[in-house]
Amino acid sequence: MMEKMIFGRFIPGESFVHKLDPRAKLLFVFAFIVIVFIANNALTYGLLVAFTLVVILMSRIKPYFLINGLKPVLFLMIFTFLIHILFTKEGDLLFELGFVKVYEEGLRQGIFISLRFLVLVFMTTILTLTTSPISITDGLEVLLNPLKKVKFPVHELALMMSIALRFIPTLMDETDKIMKAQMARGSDLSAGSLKDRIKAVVPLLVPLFVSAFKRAEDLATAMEVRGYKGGEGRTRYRQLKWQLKDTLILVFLVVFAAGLWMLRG
Amino acid sequence: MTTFQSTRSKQTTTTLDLIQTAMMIGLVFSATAFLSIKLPIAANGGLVHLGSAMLFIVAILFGPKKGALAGAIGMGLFDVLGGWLLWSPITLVARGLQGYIIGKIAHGASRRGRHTGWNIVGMLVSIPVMLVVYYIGEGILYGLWLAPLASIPGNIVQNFLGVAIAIPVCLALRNVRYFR
Amino acid sequence: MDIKLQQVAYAYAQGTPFEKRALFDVNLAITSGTYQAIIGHTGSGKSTVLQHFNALLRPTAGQVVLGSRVIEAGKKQKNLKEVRQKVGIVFQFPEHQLFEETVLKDIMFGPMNFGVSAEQAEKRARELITLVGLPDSVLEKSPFDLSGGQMRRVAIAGVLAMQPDVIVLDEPTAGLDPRGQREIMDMFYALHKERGLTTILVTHSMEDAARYADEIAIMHEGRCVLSGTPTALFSDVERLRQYRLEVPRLVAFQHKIEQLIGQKFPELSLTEEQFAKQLAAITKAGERL
Amino acid sequence: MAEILSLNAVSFSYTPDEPEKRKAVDTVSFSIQRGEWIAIVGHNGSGKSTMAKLMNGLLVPTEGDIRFNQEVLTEHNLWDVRSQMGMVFQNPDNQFVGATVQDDVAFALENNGVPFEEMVGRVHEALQQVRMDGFLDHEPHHLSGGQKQRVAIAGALALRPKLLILDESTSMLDPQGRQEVLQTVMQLREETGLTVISITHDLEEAMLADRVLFMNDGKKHAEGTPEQIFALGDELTALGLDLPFAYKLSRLLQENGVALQGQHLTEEELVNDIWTSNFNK
Ligand SMILES: Nc1ncnc2c1ncn2[C@@H]1O[C@H](COP(=O)(O)OP(=O)(O)OP(=O)(O)O)[C@@H](O)[C@H]1O
Ligand SMILES: Nc1ncnc2c1ncn2[C@@H]1O[C@H](COP(=O)(O)OP(=O)(O)OP(=O)(O)O)[C@@H](O)[C@H]1O
Ligand SMILES: [Mg+2]
Ligand SMILES: [Mg+2]
Repeated sequence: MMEKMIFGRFIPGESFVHKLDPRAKLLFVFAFIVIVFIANNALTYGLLVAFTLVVILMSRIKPYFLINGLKPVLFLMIFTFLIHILFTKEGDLLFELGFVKVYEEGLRQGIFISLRFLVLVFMTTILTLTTSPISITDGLEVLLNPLKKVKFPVHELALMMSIALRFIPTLMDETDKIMKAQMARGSDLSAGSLKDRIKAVVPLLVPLFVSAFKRAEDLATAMEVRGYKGGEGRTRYRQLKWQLKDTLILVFLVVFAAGLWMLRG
Repeated sequence: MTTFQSTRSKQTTTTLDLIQTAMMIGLVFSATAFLSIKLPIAANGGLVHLGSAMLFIVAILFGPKKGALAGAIGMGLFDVLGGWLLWSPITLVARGLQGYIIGKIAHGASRRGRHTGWNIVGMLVSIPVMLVVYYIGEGILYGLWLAPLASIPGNIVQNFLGVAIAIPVCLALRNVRYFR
Repeated sequence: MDIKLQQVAYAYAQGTPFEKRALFDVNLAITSGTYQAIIGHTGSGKSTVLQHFNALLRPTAGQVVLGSRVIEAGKKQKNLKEVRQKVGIVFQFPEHQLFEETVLKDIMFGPMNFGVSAEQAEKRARELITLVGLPDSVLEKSPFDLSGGQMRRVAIAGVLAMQPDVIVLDEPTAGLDPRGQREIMDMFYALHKERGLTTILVTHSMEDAARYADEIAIMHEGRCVLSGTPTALFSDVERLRQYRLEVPRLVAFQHKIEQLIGQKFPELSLTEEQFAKQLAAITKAGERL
Repeated sequence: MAEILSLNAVSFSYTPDEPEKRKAVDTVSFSIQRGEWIAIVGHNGSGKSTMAKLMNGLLVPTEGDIRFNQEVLTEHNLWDVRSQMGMVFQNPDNQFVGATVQDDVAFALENNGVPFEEMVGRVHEALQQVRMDGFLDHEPHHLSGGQKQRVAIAGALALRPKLLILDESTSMLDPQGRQEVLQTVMQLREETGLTVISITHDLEEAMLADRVLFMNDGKKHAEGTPEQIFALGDELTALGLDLPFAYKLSRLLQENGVALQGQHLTEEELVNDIWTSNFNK
């Protein structure tokens, strides 16, 4: 039940964005994060917002999920907005409410920064909504591959990540079971004083560690039996396919960035 | 026969190390994403996740390397998948450092995490480091040096709760065959 | 303590897009002192039902009556501890709940959570360790130093130590060797007989259900579709098939013999002993003719 | 028939520095022929899993040696031997490596450097053999225990092993899951002549074997056909096992004065004897 909530962020689909290569999507998002900082006037921010809207439309993600993704950062956005309004004291004084003085520049900055935040959050959310965790891991592994030259353990890192992802639902089930077993023995994480609650964590975490540890032993054994002896000489079953459209969207992003650069104030 | 034994066990240990680290990443992730306890005080709406606690325990039990990896990847992955991708680089550094520092201190001078006093020192030293990294990271992200202050109280509460939980859990785990 | 489920429905993750309905309109009454078996195909909702017996799950519709407590859908419940002390649950692979430094402390954990004094709890632990068939010397050991079968027994002792009126068992013998399985099942049966403990057994083993239970309930796709005495239930082979269950091997064997000799046994055999006696009687009667 | 695997006076101790402690495996010898189905039975802790781990070099014997295809198992041929020996363990969750069914089946192939094009074919073939080819993209937590175990078998089959070891692979499954797995293995054996070693507590499963090894406290207590082993009767119960259904019943019948010719291991035999000795006179 809980498991589905995290992986629930990924919503399988057939849209253009879903079908892009994860490497392309990752590069796109990383580049976008940098490009966002080019914008500095109404026109360029407007373009950013329009661009994001187009991507949202192409991903065919229901707005419900995007808004949901926004929830956790909403508070932060409002907070930064207010801080800008309250503490930037440049430009014309727009209005005054008791000791609160709002200046034109403050309002401008507040709006811009909030917009910047908004497009960043939307864009990154779209990435996680349209790409399965395991594809993200695959994409990262291949993108990091050049680092193998400097002895960076890319294969090991990717394997660790994919195994962690594979076992998260299992560990969650386990947590749920242990929690219930201890609750049936009268210990409860959600009742009593703070001290009681902290004490109730011990009967939960100790068995959880023990079981995770046993699972690790079993799994390592099973892997070795199946011939796992490190990353060397291994072939890959999961293949990523780079297509023309992957190149095209990256090219388009570069053009877009150049455009922004020319239009910035 | 002896060489057989040694080569075999070498591969076994590397594989096992890898998988153990993966499991610990999974545990840190899960604790961050799903395990929380409600505090009577109102910081963070009262609900505090147990990710830090889990990270502390892993670092104390397994030392700096696994501690750093579990912290950095476990919590970084949570950011990536949980809609906080923008924060993930900060988390990666902050939590990685935290795991490393705790592991280093808890495992220094062949203490192997068995010295509660030093374990506490490790955790306490790691907290300001984490706070500073988050402060700087969020400052850059928000383009402001005032806004990131907002996350400090929540982080402090979460870290101290982590300490309060890690101490008894590590004491209990010391008796378990696998961790002796 | 009587237990009654009335039109109980349960949905996991209710109110989220991942809602999963596991129980629909379950009605079940368990009288105090009964040995009740619950059988059903995998995924039929057995484990979900049993978590309602001590309010680990609360129904999303309908009500659960536990002795004098009524747990109703949508109502806030206070002080569930009192219920939980009266109904002990032995989960599948209960050894996963061990965490204390010593076996003794682990057995004492449950009772002490319910306000039993340390002396009293220790006394219970010492009694129970013998009951579950382990030597006293394990009390001072770390539970993690025991073998799998021993850990299972310690965990069971930990549940019994709460001195519940009702004990709920979710496949308590999975993974044990045949002797271990028999010993554990016989121990629960003896407790049921000697102390009048209401016993609820969730099992995939038709043999155990036939051998021990007074009453059997069948779960199928989230509903309790049938309940009755073992004899009544296992007489209807076709009906069981419908729920993807088989009759116990012995029952099938009796049917086979009955067909072969063209004569019905006076009753359905639930134990091998019973079968042997009946067949002996039939052959003797045959000789006299 | 040619020998595929043998243990020669093999001993193993988890605590070699404490010689007074019982060895987990104590001077065990036996030999398995190609195409045989061997069951290993014995109480909890009798050393069955330890023996399985010795067979593919996860543990190294403290005494004695192990031969695969008549060659002593050493560090040099270890990985080669492993690629010819599939192994499926007890807990379905703890041996699923891949993110999806097909990834998991491919895992051993990847480790052995099989090229991509060939992998695809082999993964599909192996999944067909265990009838899981409709589940290519399913994730492990959406599979039943029996399905996971069949995927694990497919994972072993993908390498086309000569020998399959099942270490209590059905003991955590419900009756249906158990049936699925056993049927899969029986069918495989018929089709491919695979050698099978199945470690089990389930006597009905042991009855399927050509030969049974009966372990007790790390020692080989007895070895023989299922008939021979189950004829040991009370010795089995005394050492933690059970008696087969027909055997138990025929004994009880005789105790109750039903005329029978002797002991019976299978239901058919018992039915026939009941009929001929009592009703068909
Ligand atoms: N935590 C959970 N979240 C969501 N769905 C669940 C959860 N636990 C069980 N279910 C679902 O509820 C249904 C009933 O499950 P339950 O575990 O009660 O079955 P069961 O009869 O005990 O099966 P088994 O014989 O395999 O133990 C199943 O469809 C299952 O997938
Ligand atoms: N990793 C280990 N370290 C120390 N002792 C062990 C270890 N694994 C097993 N043993 C011991 O070795 C003996 C044989 O264990 P093994 O697991 O081989 O038995 P088994 O026959 O497979 O039992 P089961 O039926 O419970 O699976 C037991 O006494 C056990 O306690
Ligand atoms: Mg169940
Ligand atoms: Mg074993």
